[in-house]
Amino acid sequence: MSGAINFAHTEEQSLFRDSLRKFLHAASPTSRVRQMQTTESGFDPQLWARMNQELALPGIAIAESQGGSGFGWVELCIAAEETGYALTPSPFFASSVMAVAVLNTIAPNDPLLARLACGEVRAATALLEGPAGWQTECFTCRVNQHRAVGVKQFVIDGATADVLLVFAADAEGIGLYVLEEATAVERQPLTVIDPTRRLARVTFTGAPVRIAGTVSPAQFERIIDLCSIALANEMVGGISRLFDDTLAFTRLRVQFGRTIASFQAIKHRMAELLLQVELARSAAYYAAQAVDAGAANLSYVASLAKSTVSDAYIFTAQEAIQLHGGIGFTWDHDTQLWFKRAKSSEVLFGTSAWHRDRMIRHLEENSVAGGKRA
Amino acid sequence: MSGAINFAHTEEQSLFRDSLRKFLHAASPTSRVRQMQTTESGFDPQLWARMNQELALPGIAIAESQGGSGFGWVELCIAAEETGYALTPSPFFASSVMAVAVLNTIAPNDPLLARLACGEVRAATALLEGPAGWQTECFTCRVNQHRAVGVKQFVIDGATADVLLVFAADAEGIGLYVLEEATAVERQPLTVIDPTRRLARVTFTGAPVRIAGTVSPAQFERIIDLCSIALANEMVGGISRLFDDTLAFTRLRVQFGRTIASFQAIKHRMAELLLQVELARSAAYYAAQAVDAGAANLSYVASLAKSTVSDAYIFTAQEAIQLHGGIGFTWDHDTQLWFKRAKSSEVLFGTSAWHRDRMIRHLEENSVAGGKRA
Amino acid sequence: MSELTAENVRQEVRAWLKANWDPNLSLVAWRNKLVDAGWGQPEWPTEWYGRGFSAELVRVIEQEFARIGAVSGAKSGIRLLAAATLLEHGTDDHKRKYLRRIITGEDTWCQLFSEPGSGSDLAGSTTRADLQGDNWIINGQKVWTTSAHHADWGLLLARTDWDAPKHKGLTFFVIDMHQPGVVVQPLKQMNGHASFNQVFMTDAVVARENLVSKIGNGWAVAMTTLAHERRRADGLRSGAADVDRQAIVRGSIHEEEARENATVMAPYTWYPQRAGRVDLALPQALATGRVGDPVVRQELAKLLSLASAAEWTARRARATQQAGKAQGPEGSLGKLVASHVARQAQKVHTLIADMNSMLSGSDGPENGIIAEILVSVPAVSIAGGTDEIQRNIIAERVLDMPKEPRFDEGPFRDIPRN
Amino acid sequence: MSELTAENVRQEVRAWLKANWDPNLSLVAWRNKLVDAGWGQPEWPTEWYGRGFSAELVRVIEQEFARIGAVSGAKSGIRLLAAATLLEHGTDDHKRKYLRRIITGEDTWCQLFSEPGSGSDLAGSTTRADLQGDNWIINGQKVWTTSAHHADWGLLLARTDWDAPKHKGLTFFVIDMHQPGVVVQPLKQMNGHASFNQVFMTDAVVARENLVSKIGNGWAVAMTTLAHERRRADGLRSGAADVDRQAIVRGSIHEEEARENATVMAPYTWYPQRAGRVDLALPQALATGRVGDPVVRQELAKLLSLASAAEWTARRARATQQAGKAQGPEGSLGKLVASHVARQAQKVHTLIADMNSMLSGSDGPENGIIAEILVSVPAVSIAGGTDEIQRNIIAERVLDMPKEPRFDEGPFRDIPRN
Repeated sequence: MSGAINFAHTEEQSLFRDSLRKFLHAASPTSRVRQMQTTESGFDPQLWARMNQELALPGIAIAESQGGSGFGWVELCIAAEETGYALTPSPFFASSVMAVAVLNTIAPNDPLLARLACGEVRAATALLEGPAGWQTECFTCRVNQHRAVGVKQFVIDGATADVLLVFAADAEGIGLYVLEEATAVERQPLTVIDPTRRLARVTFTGAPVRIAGTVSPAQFERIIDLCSIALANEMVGGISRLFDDTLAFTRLRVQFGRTIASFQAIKHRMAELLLQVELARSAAYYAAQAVDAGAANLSYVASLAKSTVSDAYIFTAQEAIQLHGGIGFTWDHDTQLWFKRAKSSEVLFGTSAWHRDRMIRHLEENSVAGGKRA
Repeated sequence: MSGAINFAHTEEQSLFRDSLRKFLHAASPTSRVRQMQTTESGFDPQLWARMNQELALPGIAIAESQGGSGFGWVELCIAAEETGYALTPSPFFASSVMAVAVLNTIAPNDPLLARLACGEVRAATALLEGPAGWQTECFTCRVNQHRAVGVKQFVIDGATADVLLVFAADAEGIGLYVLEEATAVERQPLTVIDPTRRLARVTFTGAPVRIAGTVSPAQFERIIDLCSIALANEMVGGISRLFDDTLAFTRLRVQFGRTIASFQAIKHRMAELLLQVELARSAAYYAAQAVDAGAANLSYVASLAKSTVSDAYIFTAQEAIQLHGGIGFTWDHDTQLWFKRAKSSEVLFGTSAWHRDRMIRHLEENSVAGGKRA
Repeated sequence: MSELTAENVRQEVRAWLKANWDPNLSLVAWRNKLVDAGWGQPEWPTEWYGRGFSAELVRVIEQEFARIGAVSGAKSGIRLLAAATLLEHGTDDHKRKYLRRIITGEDTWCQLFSEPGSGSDLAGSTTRADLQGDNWIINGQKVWTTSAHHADWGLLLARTDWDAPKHKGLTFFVIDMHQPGVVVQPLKQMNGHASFNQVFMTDAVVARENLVSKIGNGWAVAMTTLAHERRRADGLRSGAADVDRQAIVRGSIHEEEARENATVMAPYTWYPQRAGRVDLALPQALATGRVGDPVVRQELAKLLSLASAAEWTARRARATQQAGKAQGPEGSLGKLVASHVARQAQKVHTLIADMNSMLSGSDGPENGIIAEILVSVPAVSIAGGTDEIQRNIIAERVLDMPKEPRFDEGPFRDIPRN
Repeated sequence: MSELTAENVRQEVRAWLKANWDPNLSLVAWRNKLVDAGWGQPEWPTEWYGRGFSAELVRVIEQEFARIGAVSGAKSGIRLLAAATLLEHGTDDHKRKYLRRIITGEDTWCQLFSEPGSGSDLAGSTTRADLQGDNWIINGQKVWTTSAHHADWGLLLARTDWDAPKHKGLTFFVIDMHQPGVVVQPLKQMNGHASFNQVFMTDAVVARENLVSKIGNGWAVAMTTLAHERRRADGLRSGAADVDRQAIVRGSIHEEEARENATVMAPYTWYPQRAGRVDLALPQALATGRVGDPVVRQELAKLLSLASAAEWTARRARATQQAGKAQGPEGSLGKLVASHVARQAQKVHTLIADMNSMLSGSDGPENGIIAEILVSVPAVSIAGGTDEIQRNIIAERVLDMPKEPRFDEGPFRDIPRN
């Protein structure tokens, strides 16, 4: 491991979080989140403009040389966490996390980064082709003579993004391609369980693309790592919100002449829930720090974070609905919004089972190489 | 499935259980169980003689034509359950369950059955060679010209039995052999976690054996099924006892001026524990009935029962100690006796994970064969 | 009259059906015949349209009706709970006015018990009923009311005495749902369905004679309704009738009955998904090839084991009961175990579908059924008594552990509430 | 005297050690020198053998001692809890009589708080102390008493007033363990070790002057002892000293110290097994080849994740504290999470060992260590405050949820107890 892990955020990072929390609390209440669910694009362009102008979020992890803020993955993860806390639907994850993870890794000098940084364009990344294909070997989408042919599934913001990044097989192996023109490409929005995260099926029928770089297996793994870590931190935001809201509810809700918070069975469950929440937070924070510290075992840490946090999110969301009782199952109560986000995040970038297996693969490779676990 | 499953025991079966419970309650209190733990043989020959003379347990599932009682596996499982409830260390499992399952399946006319039925001899079965080898393919123990060579592990009562049944490879495949003479065989008692179930390593260096029959894969699977089902029922006895004792303790134990049974967190845990206990009981009872009904999916049902009950036993034993608090962790308190039995039963005849995989294998084979799950 | 044996009853109903059954009668006309002959609700007392038959004899009649496809009295929905309640606690006027139209299906009913502030604590009802002249004036809000949007009458629990202890200040009424003071709004659930309603009562009127309980005795009456509800839930799995396919002649009455059933069943279309759809797990695992994944195998086996053990536990309970023995603890566990099964099913379906579990509607696996499972399962551990209440009941009633200390004694007025 | 900076202190102690350290002195002789110079317990007040140093300065001294391998004052065991308690609540006579011999290691101590009937409910103590003339006469039974079999003195909590409320009737004493009225018996655990003792007191005698608390104020004093115990548990992981290997000269005093340590540490040899031996999981999985089993992989990954997340949570708590900020909830979770880790470790070790997990001693994997894990883990969720008590504490103190209703108010005499 190159640098040391910081176990506490700096003063600046804490202030950044506070300002984000305040901003999103005011600008993105759940009433607004619900409105966005019914729109075609799924997000609020004006809010996104403010997130750019007032908070410079699009370029948070883009190098200063490219017009970004040049912050680390820790700061990006703080922003992800806060969008997860507020459940703000926005291009942030697809364009400022995923596309930036891809470009920073494969083509750090690509001019597209500058356009993302200033908020001029929003990008989406076309990666998966099947329901479980988090490896490049399964890619059948091909580029031949600058024309892409194939079908990509589960493309986050794929129907609304201005620019598409496409992983495709080519003569050299796997290449990263950029599609700017909307010709010979069909972008079909998919009906989703979680309307705060939009997905599309993108069909390329000879769409004109330019190459941005070739993708090595290690680079591809790093992209999975970076996205999983950012997603884990976003999920921690959602977990925190569910926990806060549920705890507050148990204090208010009266049954049998007493608040339900006074029932020992509820108290013990909240204690166990707190434990899960804080363990998840530790895993997600550690992983974000590991990126900026240049940790050698990033895959291990990323998979640890994604699986730990993902399980905690599902557990927290189930407990949150249960402890709210009937009201928690209604459409008009907000808990369901996070429950659905928990479900969609559970499988995004790989299930917990997949990530746990990946952890052990990492340890085996290290043990064969005579290395030691960090 | 040939016959119907009975979901309630008959009047006769209930009476049989009641008489066993009373007998073992009087004849095998835990003080006596503890005494037996310190003896070399691990069991009480006088008690075993009474279990033969007064209850005819050795021949319970041996055909009447062989001098047994000719009862079904259901009755055998009731007896197993009661020995599990009382934790009576005796030759019953090795000699009256396991050896009978083996002989009934492979060599139902073998004269040894008559000698087991009348209690003249006690048998043990030498099966496993490694820590996870519940399949005949791994057997390296061989018989050549009536001489056995090889090492068998984890032989229940292997150091004390009068007769050994040995699974060994031979020119025909796998054979079941009987060893009566103690020449060219070394029987080394193993130090065990659960001193109520004794194990030995048996080394054959040319021991004279006679063949009792050849073993087909289907027969071998049936033996695993029969033993797993009997063990599951024995475990249900232990689970019931732990539950009964723990519930009684929570009613007596006072902390903070009230019985701990009055704390809601304890009440809710006991409710969940009861659920696990009753689900385990249903699985074990169903499986026993499935044997006597000639169920076609016996492997599926046996593996379902073993894995369900085994998990419930471990859970119950952990909860039992926890709810007893410090006293539950002491040597002199009886809970530990069942905890150790739960641990030894957890892996005997295959872990839950192995059995769950076996369930799905059964379903796959049935689905390929166009069959339907019963 | 001949002796009341199963065989005699069978002959009698068979003969009567032969003489009377006409699939082209209107539903109401036919059912009025049933009422007059006592075949509509044969378990009801003879003085109220029935024959006082045992469950065993009723089954004989059901078999005979099913054998030739004859339509029976209206059986589904809340209406039978209303009838059971009125038979036990209603006045003769109530019985005369309501029972016949319950059998004919002309009236539908709903149950106005639950409130936003009293979920698990049903007796904490704060809907008020105040006597003004000859009328009770009702103000308050009810929730989780199945079928309220088409109900003609409601079974209403409301508070008439705020100084009495919680359970002693409630009174039980029948309320006319067709009045301006009653507003019914659908309540949408997180899975998109709206199976329940909210009912707002603002100066709604109940005539004095529609009092069912004595004043202040409403809790006991509500308990009757709920006991019948539980009994119905337990008894839903009765043996299938031996159908005589050749004897079945279908007519216009069957279309009328199908419409009635569709209305009654509409709120329940997602209930199989709420229970987790265990039946889909293995087929999905096989069809997608995910059965090859070791983790899927483990979790699938756990699910199938749990579901089987749950079913066998229920069957053990019934077998014990049928053998005339005291039921063990196994009879009280069905509700709680259903939550375990459903949650494990949700896990398995997610594992099998992997990324496809993000998709719903026609884009989702099984045309959206899998997605509906994922967002419906959370209801199973809440509806009809939360898991927490179930655990309390099991601990206190089955295991005889001490009851929770009470904080809701004394005048209701002084008890903390939402 | 020079300014109290870390550097000045370092120079002073280094010079003093250079002048005085002699590895061939007897342990007691050397430690008496330490006491006289104030280096034995430098955090203690200057009037009682110390220098009133901050934790930071104490660390400097520890580093200097460690650098050259010099033996420090006796630090381990219950004796420091006794000293802390006496420093805060004892009379000057107590301090004169006991403190020096605590530093020199001549006296060992034990803590007589827990009783068979008062486990989680420590204040429910029923050991009685009755004043007869100038002596308190003690009758009762204590349990879970580490080191009682070699202790010279005991910290004793006993009831002196049965009519006062539970917490108000307790008094705190120092009891001489070497008297006929005190009988110590080892208490064997289910894993075969006997790390604790039962202490039976029958008309045991405590001289009047060995009263530590005011009469009836014993609970407050016991709380002091327990607070120091918790602080010690939290602080055990301090930074390793920078050892100057060349400067270390070993002598006979080190053997004496090693014997002292062995006695103190004897009860704790199985504690690593109690915690689950996470460190052994991956090596065992690799060595046995069981790492290839998909279920082992999943459970192993869960274990490693849990253990790492637990450690990172503790480090977050410390980092926050070091940054001078209010600690979040993460600081209170360590005890509870340890139970989760240990239980998961037990599961993983069982899965890896498979049938070998039935074997113990020299027949068992890792020479019996795996078996010892399996039968030791149940203690982790009980010892030092059960998981149930931890959950209460987290809910009530961290999450500020309402306290449990009390059933143990009023005169102790009337409170139900075991």
